[in-house]
Parts: sequence; structure tokens; C-alpha cells
Amino acid sequence: APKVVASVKPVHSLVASVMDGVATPELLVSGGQSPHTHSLAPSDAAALSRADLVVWVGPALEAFLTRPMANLVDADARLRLSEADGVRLLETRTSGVWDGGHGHDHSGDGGGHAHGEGKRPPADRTDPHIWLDPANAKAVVRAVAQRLQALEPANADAYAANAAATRKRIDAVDAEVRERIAPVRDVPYAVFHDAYHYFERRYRLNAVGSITLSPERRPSARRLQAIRETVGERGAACIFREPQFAPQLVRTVAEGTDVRVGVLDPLGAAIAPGPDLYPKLMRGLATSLRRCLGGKAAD
Amino acid sequence: MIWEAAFVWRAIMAGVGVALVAGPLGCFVVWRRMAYFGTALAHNAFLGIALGVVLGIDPMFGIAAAAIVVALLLVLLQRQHVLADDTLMGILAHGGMATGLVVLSFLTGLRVDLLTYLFGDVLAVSWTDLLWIYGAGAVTLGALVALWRWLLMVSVHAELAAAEGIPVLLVRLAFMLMLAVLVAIAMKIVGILLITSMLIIPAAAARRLADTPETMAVYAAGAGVLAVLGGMAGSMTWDIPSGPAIVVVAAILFALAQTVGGLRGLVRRSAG
Amino acid sequence: MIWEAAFVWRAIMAGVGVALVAGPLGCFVVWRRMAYFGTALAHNAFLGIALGVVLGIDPMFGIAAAAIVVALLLVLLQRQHVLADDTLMGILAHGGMATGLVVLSFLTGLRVDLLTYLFGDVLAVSWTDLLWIYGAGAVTLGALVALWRWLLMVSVHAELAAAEGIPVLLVRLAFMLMLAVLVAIAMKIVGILLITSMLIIPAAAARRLADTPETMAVYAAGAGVLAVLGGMAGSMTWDIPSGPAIVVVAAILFALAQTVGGLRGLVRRSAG
Amino acid sequence: MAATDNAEPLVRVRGVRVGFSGTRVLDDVDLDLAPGRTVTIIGPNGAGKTTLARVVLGLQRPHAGKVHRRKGLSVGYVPQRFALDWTLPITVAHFLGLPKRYARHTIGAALSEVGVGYTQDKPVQSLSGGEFQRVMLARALLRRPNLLVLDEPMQGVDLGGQLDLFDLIGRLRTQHGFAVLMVSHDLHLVMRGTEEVVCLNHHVCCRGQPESVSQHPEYLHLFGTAAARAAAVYAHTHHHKHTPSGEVVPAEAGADACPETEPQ
Amino acid sequence: MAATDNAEPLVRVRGVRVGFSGTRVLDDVDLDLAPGRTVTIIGPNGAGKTTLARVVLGLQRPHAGKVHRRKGLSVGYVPQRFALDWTLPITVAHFLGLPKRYARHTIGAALSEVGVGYTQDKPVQSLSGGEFQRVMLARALLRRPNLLVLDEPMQGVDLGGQLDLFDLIGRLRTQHGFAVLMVSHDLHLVMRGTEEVVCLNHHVCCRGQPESVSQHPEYLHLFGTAAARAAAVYAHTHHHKHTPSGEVVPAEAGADACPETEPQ
Ligand SMILES: Nc1ncnc2c1ncn2[C@@H]1O[C@H](COP(=O)(O)OP(=O)(O)OP(=O)(O)O)[C@@H](O)[C@H]1O
Ligand SMILES: Nc1ncnc2c1ncn2[C@@H]1O[C@H](COP(=O)(O)OP(=O)(O)OP(=O)(O)O)[C@@H](O)[C@H]1O
Ligand SMILES: [Mg+2]
Ligand SMILES: [Mg+2]
Ligand SMILES: [Zn+2]
Repeated sequence: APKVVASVKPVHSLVASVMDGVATPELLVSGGQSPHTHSLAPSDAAALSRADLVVWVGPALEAFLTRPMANLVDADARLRLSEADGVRLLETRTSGVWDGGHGHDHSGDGGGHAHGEGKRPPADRTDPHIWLDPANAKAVVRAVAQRLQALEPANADAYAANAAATRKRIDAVDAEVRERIAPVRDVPYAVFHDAYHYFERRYRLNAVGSITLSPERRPSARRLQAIRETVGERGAACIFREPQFAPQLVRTVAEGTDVRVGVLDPLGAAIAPGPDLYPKLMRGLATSLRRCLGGKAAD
Repeated sequence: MIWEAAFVWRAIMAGVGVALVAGPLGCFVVWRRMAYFGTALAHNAFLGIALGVVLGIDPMFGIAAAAIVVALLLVLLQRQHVLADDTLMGILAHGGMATGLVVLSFLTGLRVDLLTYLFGDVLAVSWTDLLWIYGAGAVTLGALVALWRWLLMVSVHAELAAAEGIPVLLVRLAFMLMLAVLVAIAMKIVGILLITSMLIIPAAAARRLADTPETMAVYAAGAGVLAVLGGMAGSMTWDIPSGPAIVVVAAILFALAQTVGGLRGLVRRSAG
Repeated sequence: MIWEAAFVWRAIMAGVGVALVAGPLGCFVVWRRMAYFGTALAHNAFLGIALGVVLGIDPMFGIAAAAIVVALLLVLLQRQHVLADDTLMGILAHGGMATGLVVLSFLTGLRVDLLTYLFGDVLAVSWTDLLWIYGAGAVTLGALVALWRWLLMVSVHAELAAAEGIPVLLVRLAFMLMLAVLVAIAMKIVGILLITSMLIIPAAAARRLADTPETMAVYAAGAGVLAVLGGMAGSMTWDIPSGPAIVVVAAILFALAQTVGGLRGLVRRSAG
Repeated sequence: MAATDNAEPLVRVRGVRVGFSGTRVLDDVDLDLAPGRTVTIIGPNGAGKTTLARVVLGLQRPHAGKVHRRKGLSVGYVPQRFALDWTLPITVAHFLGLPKRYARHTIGAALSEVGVGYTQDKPVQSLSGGEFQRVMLARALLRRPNLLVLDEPMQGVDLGGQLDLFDLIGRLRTQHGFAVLMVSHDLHLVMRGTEEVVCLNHHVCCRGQPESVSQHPEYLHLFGTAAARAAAVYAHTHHHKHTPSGEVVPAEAGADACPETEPQ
Repeated sequence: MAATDNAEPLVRVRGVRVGFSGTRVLDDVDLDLAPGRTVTIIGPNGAGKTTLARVVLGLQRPHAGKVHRRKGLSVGYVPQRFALDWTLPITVAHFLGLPKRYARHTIGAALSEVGVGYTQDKPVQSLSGGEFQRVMLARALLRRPNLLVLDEPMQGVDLGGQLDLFDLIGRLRTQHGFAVLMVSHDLHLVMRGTEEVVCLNHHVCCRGQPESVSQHPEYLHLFGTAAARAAAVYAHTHHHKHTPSGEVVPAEAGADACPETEPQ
């Protein structure tokens, strides 16, 4: 079987699902490690240099992999998902306050355009959280399966079957999430960092804004106040923090309002890696949203 | 209006609190060539967190412990008189950070948010944080005032001070610990970028305008407060992060002071 | 076995190449109290990247430009003789970083991963990278050897050197630029943690054992090479990240040298 | 130790030995410093004078022997070399008030007494060499110490100033009764107002009152020609060579060459 | 400028003025340094002697006036104050080979000539005060300069050493024909082997050959008593006060007090 390496947990889960019963792909960033501060151990480097296929999203997410991908991995073993066929990319939003509107395509301030093939955003402006849209997840599965089939024609059938099954599971979880979220779809909420654009668009959620564009960029007083005002004006019910980042900023925004604080885990930090991680992750997001927006605060 | 938001006032109060202590303390950092100290502590925060996890204690205590160990090691290594302080701090900084990374690599599954320590966030300061800042600040300032003349004497000439009966080693140690505690607390709350900047930059800006150590300390505190107010105003007017905005204003004040100091020197000379 | 993998050999060669240049250059960093310089450049990488984006050029050139600006500003500020180098570098480091962050905050939607530069990765070195390292290394070493005695003289006593006709400012500038170029290139390839450590720690370890500047330079290069070999071996054996492993071994060598140096001092004294 | 019987010494040094990397700098040195008395150490360059002063001050740990300092000793010290960099903004007046604060007029008076009243508000770093020595002396005297340790305090001080400062030290010593340990090369000046002279060349070559020491064969051996030549300097033509420690005294002229030195 | 007609001077200083924060340290100073000749600057502490030496060396930019240095001038310099810290491991022999390398025996010979041959392999930082001055002098002489600038080079050197070193400098000057600019307080020593003496107290008070200068009213005004007292030091009792620059010469005794000084 081909030696396959995947970068982060959600990607790894999709790949593992396609390879189910054939082999197990290796995971680079395990546990709750951040792809930001990861440094390669020799075993990682060895795995990369031996790999027949390395699946990652792209430099916007796994910056630490940029040079290893170029220098350790054979050119024909690289699979950059942000360039894969069928993956619809979004540009990162430039403003922290969105006009919501259930994920319709809005241009202008706070916009962030969808890009089909042919007009991709530049790499450093790509929103890398592509797996949060099940349609993209299916595109990923298709791309991975294609590559695996080409790599190992002997198992082509198995991969095809697995891919089909995975897509089916994705559809199922997609429906499940949609259904679970439906009651709270119109409830406004805010998030810590702008990681859920794909998810919002897919499920037409009413997210009103994020505290920061990405965790390493600190918000300005003005933006913080703007998000506070938006939260107040739009009557947001919840604001969601993330497990790996300190909760103070979220508390500051929630302060003095009756906004509840919830937790969203877009990377599956707390879930065991494997084919089941992806559905669990998506369901987890839905559950968290549903629970908080429906009236229960976390922590 | 934005000025009405409590978090803005807390941020300003936190910044001012840090500036008031960091200014005078930073003068000694500048005189004693210890600009690297904050960075050295920050690098060791990594190790502190790892230690905290291994020992099962709060990472904050791990960080404080690492800071104190760094301070002690530094005083110990200084006694050799063969390497300059910045070299020693560089070794401690990088050695500590590398050790922390190695330890962390064994503790897989551990979550370390380095960025929080690097950038912190004045905007996320809570009332409890303010208590910590002003509490630790008052203690530090008190100790600084109490030790002021001894510290100065040791900075002027350590051997002379020792000959005259000042317990040089203890004074040094006390200073390091003051600094370590302040940096460790402030690092957690406002981030290492802001606290080390507030230590160095206002003190350096004050240098050209001051004639005595005391005026320099007062000017440094003043420059720090100005930087906080200016930076916060900038952060509220334009969409720029507060910590960096404060540091940039401090750097601008430094550049201004350099220019003013230079001009004053010119005027004096032509008068001579 | 893993030792057969080409990337391991490339990593060792890169490490050895960096160590051979960083050792001798690092001696001057230690003598001239410039341990902070690498960190200052690294902090300004942010600004460099932002500049690169604004000007639409490769971030690598932006970083190199920022490094050169920092070096020039430092030489300029040094001429005032009022603030120590570490303070100046601290100001440049934090001021530059904060400015970079502010500029980036206007470039909305741009993602910059600073930490990549912090940690770099020796294991991901390509053959082209090796060429860069050895090329820049050879140029730097050549310039260092050519300027060696002048640089030494300026380090001993800048005024004396100036009186005797050495172009002090040019020599300083040349040194800063050498350092800036080396650090900028190595930062991109092996990360700032590794390059600044390799500058400071082996040189500091060599200090206690050396009697002349030249032996110190040679010992520093040797200690660096040892650290690379030891660190890589440790990294392979326990599967820990290579960069930090090398730094930890260097720190251990430093501690050993301190002990040996201390013992030697004792022996000599009792013989006296 | 004839002269030290009348009072418990402030500092008592016995059999002290100091070595640096293979060479013995001080060998079996005894010294007593009693209140109100001046001891002057003379000796060629590299003889260990500064090292001995540092031993007395507790700055250099002796590798053998004993040093006993009286409790509550307060020290005024003028080190031989001292450079302050510009990072610290500090005026002369402020420097004199470290670590103990004094009234401004006290400081002004102390500075005027050493002849540099006009430097009061100058940055310490801007002083000329001689001004700086005077300021250091003023600071040491201002502390009203029990023990004043002066390591070549007249370096760079102009000639008129040297005489005045010697007199000033003598006057204050009489007034306040402190002990003085002085290192000096100027034999003429040394011989005035000192109770005991110690000729040091790694070991104590000879010691005693100035008059008796200047007759001592060891003293003449070390300084005789120099002293004679200094007096005859105008008319002098040079045709012999006199080099300092390690070269002037032949190697075998070590401890054995000093039978006159009192054993410990 | 009588003495400078025979050769183009190595350095020509004209009407130089230097001021620091409100005080004028040098005022309208002229100076010529010609090959093979020694010029000695004497003056009280704070008179501006070091500042003038630094102007000659190009280390201090004059705020008015002109300094012309001959092209290709090679300089040997012994600064007044200089401390080296321990971060740099450097032996005396190595220090002498900076920036130009010399054969080890050349270095050894140069060190022996100033009486510290035994320090060759010691770290520079470990030297005693006098040893260090001697090493600095050896280094300056070794460079075989056109111009030797010595700022109180005998500080901390023992008395025998001072005489020998003065003789050495004189001998080498005769051999190699370099110019010497010397700052010194020791009037006795100064008067030997110098062609020109400049009495400086911010402005040039008087100048000329040693014999004529020592008769000059300005000279006597500045140094008369000191010189007399130094000679009579053993028998001397002190009852008048003589303070240095800024205090000794009353404020109105500025440039006007020197009618004898040749106008520029
Ligand atoms: N830290 C040290 N390491 C090595 N050698 C030292 C150290 N300190 C002093 N020495 C050596 O000890 C000897 C005595 O030094 P010391 O300073 O006591 O001499 P000194 O009598 O004060 O001379 P001077 O009259 O020149 O000041 C010198 O030869 C010096 O080189
Ligand atoms: N950088 C400076 N800033 C301010 N004042 C200065 C500076 N350098 C020198 N001075 C002042 O200028 C005056 C002359 O100094 P200079 O060193 O030239 O005196 P000098 O004649 O060499 O005295 P000495 O015999 O004591 O060495 C002194 O009063 C000194 O305080
Ligand atoms: Mg001495
Ligand atoms: Mg002088
Ligand atoms: Zn003679």
C-alpha cells in the first residue's frame, strides 16, 4: 500500500476514510498541537521523505510545512487541497463585522468572495478552513481517491468504494448538521477567529462577526468595540471561543451583556484521529451551536 | 461611544499601571544592559509551561518558577566576569526555549498557545488582572524605592559598592527577582512584546532629556504613560491592535527625544 | 535506517555550515555585546514581510531589506554613545515588530506566519539551501578574515583604532551587514532560534578555554560543529525536533566549558 | 608590628598569599591598619600593591592567610582604575550623594575642598582625568570613613593639587581619626605625613617609619637609585637601566633576599 | 610659531575652539607638530589638554578653527583612560600585534624595553596599572609612527620606570625622527628632552623652549608656586591654597590675562 501522510486531523480523517481497510495514513500535527508552532521530528521528516502521497491544505494553514513540502516531498507526491479540483475557496474576510444574511454571497465590506476554479484568491489571502464545507470535504475525498488509485491501481476498486462510502457519510452528516442547526439558524452569534466562513455559508448561519481575523493578529480597540456593538445591536445570543486560545478576549466582548459563551473546536483537537473524526467534528460543531444558541452556555 | 466601554478603561489603566512601574525599573534595565532580560524570560515561559504540565501545577507558577531560575542562574553566571550579560541572557533564553521545545515534544497532546504570551492583549484585561498589575506594581515600586541608592551605587561601580559595605550580590538578586516577577505577571496579562517594550523604550527616550537618575525614572514613567494614552487613542481611531500601537507610539517618543536631545546638544555647544 | 536518508545528511551539512561561520562571527557578537542582534532582525522580519507585500516584492527581499535597515540604524544610533547597544537593539526589535504588526493590520486579509521564521527547520533543507548557506558562509568568512584585525582593534578600543587611522565606522558597518546577511539567510533556512543560538552559545563556550581571539574563534566553530553532530544524533535517537536538540547540546557544551574553565582556574591558582 | 600596639587594628592581615595563574602575587604578607594612622605601600609596578589593597577591602579573597576586619568598619575607597559609561545620567553632586544623601552645600564644600567646586553639576563622565580623581577623593572623604583606602589617588592630578590634597587628607585624618591605607609611587610625597611605609614586592621587603625605611638596605635596593635620580633629575644623564618587578630583582632574590623582614 | 619654520608640520592646528554644554574648553588654540620634535602640554586639571590631544588626533571635531593633518600620517597614541573588559581573551603579545602583526621576538623586545617583558603571555586585563601603561607605550612605539601622542603616559608608572621611559622615548625619537605630543604634569621630567612647552589653560597661556617658558610670567602664575613647593617638599609647610582651572584663575583672567601670548 502507498505511504500516505496527512497534515492536520480533519484532513487525516478524510484520507483515512478513503484508505479504510487498505492502510492507515500518518498524521503530522497530532493532539492539540497547533500547526503554528509545530516543528518536525526526524520521524516526521522521514515519513514525509518516504511518502508516496502527502495531503495538506496549503501554506495558509500549515505554514510550517511549506519548506518541507518543497524540499522533502517528491513533486508528484504532493497534494495541496487548496488547489484540488472541486474545492471552492473563500477569500479571508477583511472586516470583523459581517452583515450576516445567512451566508449569501456579499461583496463589499465584510464580503469575501467565493472562488470557483480559475479564479482562486492569492495563497496568503485564502481562508484555509475548507473542510468545514461538506461539499469541499467531498471534493477532497474525490481528489485523494484519484491520487490513490493512480498510485496503486491494484487497490483502485477499494479506494473507489471507500470514497463513495465516505461521500455518503459526508452527505449524511451534512444532513444531520443541517437538521440539528435548523432551529437556531437565524440566531445571531459571534466567533473568536474567522474560521467558520465555509460552515456559515453552507448552513446559512447568522454569524455577525469575529473578534480577530486569525489568532496571531490582535484586534484593535475599535474592532473590539465594533464587535461588541454589533453583538448588542444584532442581539447575538452566543459568542464562541476555541479550546486552544485563551478566553479573555471572548469574555471582554461578552462582558456586561447577556451573551453566552460557547466553545467551537474546528480542528477536532479533542477527538481521537481516524475516519470517524470528521463526522464527529462536524456534529460537534452543530451540537455546540445548537446548545448555546438554543439557550445553554458552555463552561 | 467607544470611550464608554469598560474594557477600554481597563486597558488604559493596565497600560498606565505597567508604564508607571516599568519606567523606573526600565531605567535600571537600560543602565545595567539587561534589555534582553524580558526576552530571556519569555523564551523560558515555554519551559515553564512544560514544567507546569510535568509537575501538574498551574502553568503560571511554572512560568514564574522558570523566571526565578533564570534570574538566579544569571546572577550566578555574572560572578564569573568573563561574559557580558547580554551573552548570558542569550544563552539562557535560547537554551531554555530549546529545552522547553524538547520537553514539549515528549508531551504530545499538550496544547501551548505561545502567541498569547508573545502578544498578550491589553484589551482582554480583567478586573482581577488589574489587581495583579497594581499589586505587583506597588510591591515592585516600593522595593525599587527602598533599594534605589544601593542599586544605583552597584550600577555605578560594583566593586566600590562592595568595598563600601553594600551587599552587592543581594542587591543584584533582589533587582532580578523584582524584574522577573513583574515580567512574569505582565507577560501573562499584556504580553511579552508590550512589557519588554515598556521597560526599555520609555527609559531610553528619557535618557537624553534627564540629568539625574531620578529625573530619568520620572520621565520614563511619564513617557510610558504618554505612549499608553497615545497608543490606545490610535487603536480606537484606526483599526490597529492596541499593544503594537502603544509600542509604536513609544518608539516615536524615543525618536522625538533623540531629536530634541540632539538639538539641545547643538544649542549648548554653540553657546559654549 | 534513517541515517541513510538524504535529508539527514543535508541537515548535518547545513548545521555544520552554519556552525563554521557562526562560530567565528559569534565571537565578535559576544565581544561587542550584540547577542540581541539576531533577535532584533527576527522581530523585524515581520516588518520586512509587510514591506514585501506593500511593495509587491518577494518577502525574502523585504526581510533582507529590513535587516539592512536595522543594521544601518544601529550604527547610526551607536554614534550617540549615550545608550548601550542592547538597549538600542531592544528598541529596534520591538519598535520594528510593532510597526510590522500595525502595517499588517492595514493589510487586511493577509496571513503571516511569524513562527515559521522562529523555528525554521534544519530537516527541511534543500540542496539549493545548502548552496545558499555555503555561499553566503564563504563570503562572510572571507570578509571576516580580511577584516579580522581591524575588527579586533575596533572592539578593543574604538577611539584608539580611529586615532590610528582605522575607518571605524566602515568596519562597524561591514560587520553589521555581514551579520545581517548571514542571519537573514539562515533565518529563512534553519530558523532564528537556531542561528542566533549558534552565534552566541558556541562562542561563549569557547571563551573560558581560549587565550587569544583566534583560538576562541576556532574553538567556537568546533563547539558549534560538535553541537550539530550531537544534536542530530540525539534528534535521531529520541525522535525530537532537530533544531532545539542542537541548541540544547550547545548549551550543555557551554555548561561543560564553564566547569572545565572553572576547574582550570582553580588548578592554576593553587599552583601559584 | 611596633606601631600597632596602642589600639586594636581596624584591619589585621596575616600571612596572606594570593596567586594568579601560576604566579604568586602576594606571599606571606602581614599588615595592620590602626585608627588615626597612615600606612603607605610603595613598590614597583606589578608588585601587588593594588591586590593587597583589595585584600584589605575584602574584594580579593586570599588563597592563604587570614584577614580580620573590625565589625562596623566604614570604608572610603578610591580605586586605581574606574570608567563610567554614558548610559547613566549622573552629575558629580549626585554621585557624591551615593549611597548616602548629603545636603547640597556639604557636597559643594567637599568638592571645593579638593578644588573642583565648579564640576558640581557636570555629568561625571565628562570630567577630565584629574578632575575625576579629585571627585573620587572628595566622595571618599565625605563619607567620614573609619578607613580610607587610596590606590594611587593622585594619578593625573596636577602638581599643585597633589600637595594640597595630601595636606587635606592629613588634616582630615587628624580631625576625624580615620586610618589611611595609601598606595603611591611618589616617594617625596609619600614620606610626608605617613607613620608607616611598607615596601612591597610580592612579599614585604621592609617596613617601618619613613626615616628608618629610607635607610633600609632593601629600600635602597628597590628605590635607592630612583630616589637619587629623581632628585638629580635636571642634571641627569642616563646610562643604566632599572626595570620593575620580575626583572629588576633577580629570580633568586625572592623571600630569601629579605632577611630583615620581620617573620610573622 | 618660531620653531616650526624648518619643516612642514605633521599637524597644524589653528584657532581651534571647543565647547561643551556652555563652557569653552579650548579657545583659539594654535599648535604645530613637526617631525623629530617634542611638544609638551602642561596645565592644570580640566585645562583642556586631553581635548587638545583629541583634536590633534581627529577624535574631537573643533567647533571653530582648522586642523590640518599631513597625508599618510601614522599615529601612535596612549590615551589617558582606558579599560578593557574580560569578554575578549587577549594576551599582551597579541594586543601588541594589533592591527599590524609583528614577529614574536620584536614584540618581546619592545616589551622588555619598557620593562614588562614578563607580561608577554598575560591577559591584557590582568595587568596592573603601571604594567598597562608600559604596555600601551610599547605598543605605540612599536608602530614606528610619524607622530606619537602621549596623554599622561606615566600615570601609575613607578618612579624609576618614568625616568627610563622618558629616556627611551627620547632615544627612539632621535633614531626614527617622529614627532611627539606629550601631556604631562611632572614639570621636572617635562623639562628634559622637549623642544617646546605649551602652557594651556583653555587658551594658550604661554609657549616656548623649556628654559624661556619657565621664566615666563604666565608660567610662574600657573605653576610657579607648585614648582617651588615640589622642590622644597620635604621641608614644606602648607598654608595657602592653589586650585585648578576655573577657580585658580579668576573669571576675568580669561584671554585678556595673556597679553604675552602671540596672537594668531
Ligand atoms: N585578575 C588577575 N589575573 C591575573 N593576574 C593578575 C590579576 N590581577 C593582578 N594580576 C597580576 O598581579 C600582579 C600584581 O598586580 P597589582 O595590580 O597588585 O600590582 P600593583 O602593585 O598595584 O602595580 P601598579 O603599581 O602597576 O598598579 C601583576 O603582575 C598583575 O599582572
Ligand atoms: N564630553 C564632554 N562633555 C562635557 N564636558 C567635557 C567633555 N569632555 C571634557 N569636558 C570638560 O572639558 C574640560 C577639559 O577636559 P580635558 O579632559 O581636556 O582636561 P585635561 O586638561 O586633560 O585635564 P586633566 O589634567 O585632569 O586630564 C573639563 O572640565 C571637562 O569636564
Ligand atoms: Mg596598582
Ligand atoms: Mg587629561
Ligand atoms: Zn638613570
